Amino acid sequence: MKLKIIIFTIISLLFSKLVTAETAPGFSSWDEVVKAADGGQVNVYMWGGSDAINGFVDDFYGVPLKEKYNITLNRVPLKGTVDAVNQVLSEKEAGVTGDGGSIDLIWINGENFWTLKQANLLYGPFAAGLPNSEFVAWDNPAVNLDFGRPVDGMESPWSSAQFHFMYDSARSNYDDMPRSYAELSDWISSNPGRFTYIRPGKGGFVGTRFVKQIFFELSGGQEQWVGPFNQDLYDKWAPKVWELLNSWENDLWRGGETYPKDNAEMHSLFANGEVDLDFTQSPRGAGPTNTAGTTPPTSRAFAFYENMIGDFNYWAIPYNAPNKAAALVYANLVLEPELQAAQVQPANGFCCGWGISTAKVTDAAGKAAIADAQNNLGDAAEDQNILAKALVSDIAAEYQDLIEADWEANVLLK
Amino acid sequence: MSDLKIIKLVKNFVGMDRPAVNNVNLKINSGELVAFLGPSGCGKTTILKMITGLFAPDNGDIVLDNKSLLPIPTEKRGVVMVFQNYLLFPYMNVNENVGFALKMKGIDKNVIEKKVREMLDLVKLPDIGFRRPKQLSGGQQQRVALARALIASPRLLLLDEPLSNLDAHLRDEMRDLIVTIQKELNVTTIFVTHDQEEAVLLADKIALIFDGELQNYTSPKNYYEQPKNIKAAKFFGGVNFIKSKKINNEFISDIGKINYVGENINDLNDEINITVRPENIKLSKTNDFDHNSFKGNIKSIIFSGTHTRYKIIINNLELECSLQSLGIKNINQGDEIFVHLPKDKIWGMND
Amino acid sequence: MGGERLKIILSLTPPLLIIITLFFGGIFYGFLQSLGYQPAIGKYDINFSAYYNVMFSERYSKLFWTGLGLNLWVSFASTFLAAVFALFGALAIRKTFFAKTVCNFIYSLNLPMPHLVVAVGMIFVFSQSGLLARFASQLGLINSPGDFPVLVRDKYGFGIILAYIWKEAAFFFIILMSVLQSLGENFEELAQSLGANRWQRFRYVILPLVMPNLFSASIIVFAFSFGAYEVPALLGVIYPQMLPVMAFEFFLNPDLNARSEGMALSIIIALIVMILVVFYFWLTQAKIRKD
Amino acid sequence: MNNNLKKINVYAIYLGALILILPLIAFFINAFSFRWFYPQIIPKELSLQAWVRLKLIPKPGQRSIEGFLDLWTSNPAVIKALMNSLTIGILVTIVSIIIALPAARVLGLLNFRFKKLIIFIMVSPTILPPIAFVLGLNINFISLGFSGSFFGVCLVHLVPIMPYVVLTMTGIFANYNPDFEHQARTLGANKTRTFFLITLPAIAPGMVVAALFAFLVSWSQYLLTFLIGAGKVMTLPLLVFSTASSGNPALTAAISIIFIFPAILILFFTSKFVSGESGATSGFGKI
Repeated sequence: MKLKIIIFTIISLLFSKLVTAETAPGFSSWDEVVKAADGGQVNVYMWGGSDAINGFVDDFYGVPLKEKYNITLNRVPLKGTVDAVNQVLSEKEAGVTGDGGSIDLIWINGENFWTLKQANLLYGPFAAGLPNSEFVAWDNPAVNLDFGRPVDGMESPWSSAQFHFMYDSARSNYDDMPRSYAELSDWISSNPGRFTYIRPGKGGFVGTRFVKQIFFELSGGQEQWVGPFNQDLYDKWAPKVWELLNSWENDLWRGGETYPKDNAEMHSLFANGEVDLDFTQSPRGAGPTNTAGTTPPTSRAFAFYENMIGDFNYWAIPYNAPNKAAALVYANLVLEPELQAAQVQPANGFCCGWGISTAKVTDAAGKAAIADAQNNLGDAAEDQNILAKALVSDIAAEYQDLIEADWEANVLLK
Repeated sequence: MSDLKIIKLVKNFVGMDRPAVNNVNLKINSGELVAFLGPSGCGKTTILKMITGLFAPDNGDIVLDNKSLLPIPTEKRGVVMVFQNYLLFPYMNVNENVGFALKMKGIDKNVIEKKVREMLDLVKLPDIGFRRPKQLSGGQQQRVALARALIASPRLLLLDEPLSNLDAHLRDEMRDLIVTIQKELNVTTIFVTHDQEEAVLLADKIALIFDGELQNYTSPKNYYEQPKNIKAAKFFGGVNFIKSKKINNEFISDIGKINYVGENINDLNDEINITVRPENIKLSKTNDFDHNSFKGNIKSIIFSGTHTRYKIIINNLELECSLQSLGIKNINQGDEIFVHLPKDKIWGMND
Repeated sequence: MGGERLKIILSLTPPLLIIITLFFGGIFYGFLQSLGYQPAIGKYDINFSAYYNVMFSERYSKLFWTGLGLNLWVSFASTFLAAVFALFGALAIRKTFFAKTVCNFIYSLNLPMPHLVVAVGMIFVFSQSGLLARFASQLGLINSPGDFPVLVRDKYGFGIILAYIWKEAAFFFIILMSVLQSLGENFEELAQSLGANRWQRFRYVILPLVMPNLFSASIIVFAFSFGAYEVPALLGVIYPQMLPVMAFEFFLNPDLNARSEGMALSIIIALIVMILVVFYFWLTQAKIRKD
Repeated sequence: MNNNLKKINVYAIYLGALILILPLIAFFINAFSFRWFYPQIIPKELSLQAWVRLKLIPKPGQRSIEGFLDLWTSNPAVIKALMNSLTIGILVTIVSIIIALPAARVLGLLNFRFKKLIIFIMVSPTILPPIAFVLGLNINFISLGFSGSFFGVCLVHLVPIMPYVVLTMTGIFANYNPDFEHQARTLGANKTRTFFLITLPAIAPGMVVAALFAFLVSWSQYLLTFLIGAGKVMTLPLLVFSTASSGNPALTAAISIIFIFPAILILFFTSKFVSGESGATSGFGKI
């Protein structure tokens, strides 16, 4: 353990020397950051809807933060990331500046990030100033664009995720699973009452994603959706999507009278046998929830052959964060190759994938940990080739808002 | 006609080591006003509640007009009870309170109204029909409660401590009212009291109850002159008890031989108590009595207005004597005195 | 006399200060914001457009009016049913019997229970895969969870009503028990001896006697269930949605303009509660006076 | 009463009691089981995993006294929230009692103009929904710097508590005879001694009930803590709410059990005050 600390300090020292030009605003060196962070508390505001992720953050980040940096982790669970955005907006409205705010870090991406970035409510650019930034594939558009919007160093990646499905091998066969929305339509009509999807809306971004993918399939592919928001394109396809969703209604769980609000509710319906399909965002498929005991141990994953949205998620620091130094230390810590490997290991319960490019890791310990994680996918995961082939990136944030409002008007309240 | 017979009535309560009511037999004639007298907790209210049907007896029977009451539910017995604290329904005005029983029978409103007015006249409370119970005095509440009980012409009226919550001056008034109404309506009535004076003043007959057992059931006058036992005598103010042995038709006691001519002489056991009321004892400085005259000493003198009480020790026995204060001759503490127990005023009891 | 007055003023000031500044101050500021007056983001105009938006705009009117309907239904139904259950429970339980103390304790158990926990408990017991559904399935009454009636997270608010009954029945129960105990059974015995049967004793004696207490307790319960957030947030569906949940969602919207709508909605909720309570008060007082 | 009817009555009561504690039973099964899914009635896998994940019980193999101590001193989120809830509850209760005492005395013993109006103002927070004032208060608290602070949360908790405490204690003073104090003063006790020897013992039972209720109101508070605490002041209800929406019933049940424990304890100790004829319930009735 001591050796690791020494190696770690040496590495970070080296980096602080190398990237001095790029340190975060307000600090002249990484050393200074670490020193300023010593003895403080870091207030981490993150969506708390998965106890697996909550536990992972407490165990894998809380402990080293305390032991190596003497920083106390205060994880604040949110119902939706928008709560944190709202808090920053309220503070702005009330004129709280400097380090008078309450939030140090927000787990964020997409529209929420865009809202804060546009309103100049973020601290940075800081991402490139983190020593571990060297592992991040900043040249990859999937990383440097967030929902099609430039990141500009105002947030630093944590992990990645890809939408796909779960089924229970005790109840259904892998071979019978639908592989496209067209097949899903048939599956729903031959299994009435056994399917539902998460309501697109607050806390239900997975549901929004599920609906977005319908746009891709009906319009013949995701490519035309990349780039800036296109109202005409949306208007052309939206009615057809609502038509499809409405055609399912009678065969949905509870006749489409209501929908689960978030993935947790969906897992519970699936685990208790109320529905037969579930959504997952984890490259490990059903592994994380199987470990946590929120889905039956016989749960497995499958993906459509096309249009499965994947994305990166990030950490951002508000302009008035009370302890920016500790926030930087935290954002750097999560990019440690060994911790990245840990977040991929099914046994640790975190449901997301790599935030770094594993190819960029050079030290032996990191490489070993990465290799071990990659060999240890578990039997609850979908074939990684199928996932990779189906992978598409997310699209401009405006679509999300529009889909949520229109779904409510055209499907829920229709 | 409503003759009430109480036959071998028994009631036990969980957690009590003796029966609350033990083998009580009683007959009340139609139109009589009977008092159940006894200290609190003696079981008199329990008997009342068994007559109303609020308690079911463990054994025995209650018969009204030769028909057992027991199978009949309370509300159909025609037995009405007036509770000690009147219990006027606070959310109803006087008219509604009095008319309650008729409303329960589903009687026409106009009829009820007329009956209520009659009843309020009877208890001498016209013109207060729209007041609320809170606005009435204690005496008025008692009368409303009485009117409410009488409106349905009950076969039997039960009054639980009807006078105990009233001020002294109201009591006399209320007592007269109860007697007048009872005689006027000729309703068989039982009332419960712990106050022997009240019982004596009101009742035709008194049932004396101790520890759930009926001690004595007779007219008030007899309780003073011919009590059945020491307990009964004590309850009516008896203080003088002389233990005596019957030997060859003579009664021998600590103070000497007693000449006894009471009518129960043949029913008496060998060991009895002889009692005499303080006001029946005569005193004299000289021995001028022809029988039952004993010599003692004055222990104490208490002047209490019209009467003066003397305590006299005769051969270790203490007797109390009450004389009219007027015309007393010079008797002082410690004086030697002759005590006379007139043979027609003494009474022997087996226990 | 002057000293007395000073004493009264000094004693009453601290709690009044808290209530007036924090409570009424909060409502007043919320009202200002609902009118669009938000100096922090440079808005000084005053208008009722937020109220109009919430109640009549195409986007929200359907949500608002269905939500209001749900609110009224849930509050009335849960208040009434909780009072009825508590009344029968209290009437049954006040007579002595075996394990009375234990039952008494269990019937009061939900009083100190936080609403949140009661709501979670309802999910555990009444959901389509909850404890009751499992019993039903073991007994062969249902084949799959879908056959079990939808009692939690349903559009009629049954789950919310159940949670409120669970919780508030205990509140009614404790109040009723204490009233019944202090009244004793004499009034009923008296009425019985005056010829009142079981139903008449309930209707003409017990009910009017406990009514004043039942009435004040039901105002609290009604007002609470009308404006509370936690239970409908956990047990409600996304449509129709109870008004407090809707107001809170508005408030959490990152668009600061939506805040005016949130404030407007919460002021509307407060106003409705006030009107209903006054109306209810007037109605029951009139009834009590008539009786 | 008819005996059969009586029996049916009693069985109905038992059945009611059983239904009432069903949720509680579900909590306990959930908290000590793993993968307790439909249609199992009795869980297949009993487990302490929920408690391990909440860091209240160490992982298997470390369950020694040191293991427990190490774990608990590492300040896990549940214990932190528990301590926060307790501290806020106790602090707020004490403050509210101290503030309410003189006011309740005046309201209970004296008659004066505007008394009804003042009582109406005091009870208004029990009638009007908290959402109506806390949304407006939020911005003010943020600009005053109270938001996200312990102090701010305590302050805002006083609002729903104040009416209960004032009313309960007013009820006590309405049945209180100040002549006892006058008697003590004529016998030579000074003001302080009179308060501690006469007033306090007389109002203590009612005050205890008021205090326990005040504590419970603070203990169960979700919305106010959430908005004013801004996530920085983590209390048990916030934890319960977020766990309840994170979809692990075992964790939710375990936290809920911790959350309701003091509540049940309080009921146990107050049931004799509450069910009897006491000022506390009449205080509620007066609202």
